[in-house]
Amino acid sequence: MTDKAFPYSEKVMDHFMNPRNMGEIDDANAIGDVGNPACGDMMRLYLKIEEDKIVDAKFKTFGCGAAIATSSMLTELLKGISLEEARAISNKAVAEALDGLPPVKIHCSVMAEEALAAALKDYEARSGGNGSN
Amino acid sequence: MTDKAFPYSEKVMDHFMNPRNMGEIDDANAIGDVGNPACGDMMRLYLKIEEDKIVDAKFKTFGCGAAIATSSMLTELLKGISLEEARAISNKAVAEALDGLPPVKIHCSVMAEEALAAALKDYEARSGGNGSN
Amino acid sequence: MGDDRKIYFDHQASTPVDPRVFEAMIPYFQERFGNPSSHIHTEGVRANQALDAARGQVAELVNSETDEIIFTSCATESNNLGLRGFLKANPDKGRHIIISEIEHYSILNQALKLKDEGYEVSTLKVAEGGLIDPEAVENAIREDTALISVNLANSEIGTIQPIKEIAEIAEKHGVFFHADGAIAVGNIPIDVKELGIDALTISAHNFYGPKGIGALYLRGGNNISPIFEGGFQEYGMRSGTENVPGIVGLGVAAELASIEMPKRIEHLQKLGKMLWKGLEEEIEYINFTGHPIQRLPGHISFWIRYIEGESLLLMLNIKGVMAASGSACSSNLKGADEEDLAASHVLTAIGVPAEFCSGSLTVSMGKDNTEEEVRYLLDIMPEVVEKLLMMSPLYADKLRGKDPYSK
Amino acid sequence: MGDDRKIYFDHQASTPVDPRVFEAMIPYFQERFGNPSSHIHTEGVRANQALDAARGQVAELVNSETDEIIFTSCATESNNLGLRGFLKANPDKGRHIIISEIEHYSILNQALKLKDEGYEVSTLKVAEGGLIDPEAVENAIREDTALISVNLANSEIGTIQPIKEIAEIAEKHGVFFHADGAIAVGNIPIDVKELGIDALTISAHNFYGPKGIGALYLRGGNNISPIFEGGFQEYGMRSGTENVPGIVGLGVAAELASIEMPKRIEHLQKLGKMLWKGLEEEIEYINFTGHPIQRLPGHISFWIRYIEGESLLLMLNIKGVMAASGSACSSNLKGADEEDLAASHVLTAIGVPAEFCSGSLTVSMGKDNTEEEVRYLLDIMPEVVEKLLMMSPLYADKLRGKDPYSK
Ligand SMILES: Cc1ncc(COP(=O)(O)O)c(C=O)c1O
Ligand SMILES: Cc1ncc(COP(=O)(O)O)c(C=O)c1O
Repeated sequence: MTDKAFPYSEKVMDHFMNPRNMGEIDDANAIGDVGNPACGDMMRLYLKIEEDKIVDAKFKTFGCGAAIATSSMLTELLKGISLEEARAISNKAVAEALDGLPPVKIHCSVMAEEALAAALKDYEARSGGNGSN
Repeated sequence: MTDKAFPYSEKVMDHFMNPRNMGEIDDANAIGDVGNPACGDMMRLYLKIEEDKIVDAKFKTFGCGAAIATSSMLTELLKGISLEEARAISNKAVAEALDGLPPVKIHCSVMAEEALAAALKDYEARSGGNGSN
Repeated sequence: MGDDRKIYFDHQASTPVDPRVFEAMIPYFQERFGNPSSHIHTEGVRANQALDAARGQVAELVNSETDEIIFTSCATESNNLGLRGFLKANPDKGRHIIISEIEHYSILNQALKLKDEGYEVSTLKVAEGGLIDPEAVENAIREDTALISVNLANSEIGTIQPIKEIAEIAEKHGVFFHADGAIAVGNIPIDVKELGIDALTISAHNFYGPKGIGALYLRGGNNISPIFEGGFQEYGMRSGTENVPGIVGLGVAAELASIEMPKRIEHLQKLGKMLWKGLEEEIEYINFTGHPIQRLPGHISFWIRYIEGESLLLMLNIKGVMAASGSACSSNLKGADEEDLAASHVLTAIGVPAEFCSGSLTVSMGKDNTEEEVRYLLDIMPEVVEKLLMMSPLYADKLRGKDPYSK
Repeated sequence: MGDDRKIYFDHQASTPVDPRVFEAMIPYFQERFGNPSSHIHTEGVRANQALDAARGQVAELVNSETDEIIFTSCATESNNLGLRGFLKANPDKGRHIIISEIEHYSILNQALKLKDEGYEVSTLKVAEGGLIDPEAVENAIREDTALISVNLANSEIGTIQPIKEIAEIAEKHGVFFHADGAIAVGNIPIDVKELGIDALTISAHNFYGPKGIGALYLRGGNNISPIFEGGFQEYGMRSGTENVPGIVGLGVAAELASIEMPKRIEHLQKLGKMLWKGLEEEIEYINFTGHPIQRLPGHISFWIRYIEGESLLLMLNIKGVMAASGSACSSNLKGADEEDLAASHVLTAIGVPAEFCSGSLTVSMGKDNTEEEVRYLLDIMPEVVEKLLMMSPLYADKLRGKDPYSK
């Protein structure tokens, strides 16, 4: 039983209305494509990685306000950090950066974490697996 | 299922507030004593009968508003009529004379009819049964 | 019909909505009318916030957690949800329940239904003042006792039960304990943690909140099933679009009660003493009912030998004083059958012989009643009683030396 | 956030209380606050008279007898009383029930519970427009069919069912027929005698009455049991102190609906046509849902390919337009589990593939909405849709020639 649900935090609304890094990266070398519309959410994360550093991050998302906001926040968190730092980013970190999500929307932040994992895996695959720990 | 219940009709309230013929008749020759306080109602009807005619009628009643009003109305109806006419007075007639009673209070008018019957029976008993039909 | 005086002395049946409560409700009818389930738009969110705030206010009044409050439509529903909902969710807890013989019909009639369904019901006797003996509760508990339900205060005779003592026994034996606080919550201090109860019925219209809204406190960790199915509102325990203005009203009524309770109680105890003393002095054949001390403040109940209750009430009403015979909200005479006219189960339970029960009166005062109003009642009582005594065949018998009340 | 415009297009979730309804309710909070069961005093009598008057007004709206109206706390309760109450009172009528697949949760979840208890449930499929085929009802009827329950109009897609035809079949086979009129009564003409139904659910807050009050029409001669026990209010079928102001509000809302319905419908049909036409012209990827003609006036529902419903609603809300995704009052996301986020059962029922259901929108207009408001929505829709299309990976795929919606 919980009492906090909607409305979204102001930060969620801000990222929903003014999503950062919305779009695609033509020369992305890591793409994470997760979710599907039947579940209500689908997220595609584009990363440009240079020398173990994320130099650019963009997204396209089909989903609710929380899905869009977590996508936006995730790309913000990712830009400019190392792969090692990126691997440490959890769904909780994304949710917290947004001042929290309603319980029923936690799965959106989980999707962000999954998109990141998928993108990193894609990068490893492209670069021959030499980026893993 | 019925929708008419309380409030009592104006006539009931009038007879309740200003009961007619309340009291006892010292030389009554017919007394009807019915009901008991456990049922919530008790009525004692006093009649003075002369030559098959009711020359006086009084009552004492322990009971609800409807019980008091039916007692009062009954005595009004009885005063001055013949025994034969009295025998024809039904509980319905008393209720109608009061512009009706709520369904749950119909039993009060039944009690009035019973009190009358008891008084007439008492009269017959006293007069050796020669007053019957 | 004399002057236009109207004195309301029937607060156990219902109370007027406090102007401050009504003020707080107003916006939720025409402006903030959103459905709390419309999470996505402004009006829905506002409605939701109103629910949360009210839940907090009610929780504060009874010292529960916010998420331990479930809104319902009335105390009757809360009582049904508390008992039936618990039994449905816990079929393995046994088929025996314990209630007292002076419960409201929403408990008594449930118990009858449960009996039909194979439950066994122990109905505790009460002492003359209406008190349940905690020891009797302990003696009634069996291996298969699923729950105990007891009214916190009785509307007809005002008696307040030793809830804490009973709760301790229930806890000791691991039995779920529901208290019916319909007319107690908001009128006397109630702290669910301090009392140690599992569930508590709350009724808004009995403490200056609106009709059509009640609540059930349910201690966290307890599991109940809804009594009707739907869209999972109220933590899934009570479906149906929420009565938002009603809930807001309940919340504010709770807040006002939290703040003003000591003052209200002091005032009502004063009025109560004044009325008790006055009646005792002036009405010769009076018998007070309920417990002299463990009773709701401002609640005076009695019967008068030789005269019948409804006729007394009617006369008082004509003189502008509204009171009750027994529990006004306990039964509906409309279309009811004769059985309902039988003596009150509460009065027979406390030992008033059945033949005298129809003389019972309940005068329940509220926070806005005045000493002057009590004085008025004391002024008119003697003549009204005298008038009815004069009509009474029982009194006539007594004057002739055949007193039906002296055996 | 632009201007302060607030346009409410979510009347299927709830409606504002009409000022005239509210006006009529006011006295019953603070002045006429008596308990209708307090038959003996003035305030009780007044409360009772208010109930009688309201019952008459509601009866007039649906053309029933006065004593065929039972007040409840909401449509959810009425639905539960209609089904569960009938089955409880008629255990010999068989263990099979028929509903449709587009019922509200208060019917669907009851059906699930009934299944658990050994009932068999036939769930009728609907056609693309959401219509139930009366012939399918006839085919589903068995020897042991106890009841049929069908929603008169569906809140999510607006479709109005052929109730009269279904009622004739039910009558022919002697089966009890309940219609869930929660969002239909008061908004479209309903005549229970002409339709020939046994029971009808009525919801005040769906036609400019207050929340917290509903009713069940029950044809005379039908026998139902209460779903909770108590003091026998409402002809013994619904216990609990009556929500007098709520009932008064329902009554006046019913009276206003009786009088103003033709005018309201004409107005709403005009707005509905305008919106439908405008959206059709301006939104390229739109798909309307529900029946094009047999639908609630002023109710438009649709989904848009490539974009998701909640994000669309959120953006519209920021621009001051409040609408719904599916049925707002059908489920409570607060504390609900992920399951509730699944595609709407109504949309999948009418053949919208599950993967597209999350794009569904319901715009339900009310009597006080204006053409100007519709025009505003039509003005802002294209840019909002465009913004979401730009964000959508599905749309990006489509532009690349991999359209997920074309098989
Ligand atoms: C068809 C239908 N029935 C019943 C209900 C339940 O109404 P309430 O939540 O007011 O009880 C709704 C709610 O929208 C509905 O659309
Ligand atoms: C102790 C008790 N419980 C429950 C109720 C039922 O309250 P309601 O009729 O408001 O549902 C009453 C009514 O007086 C009561 O006195």
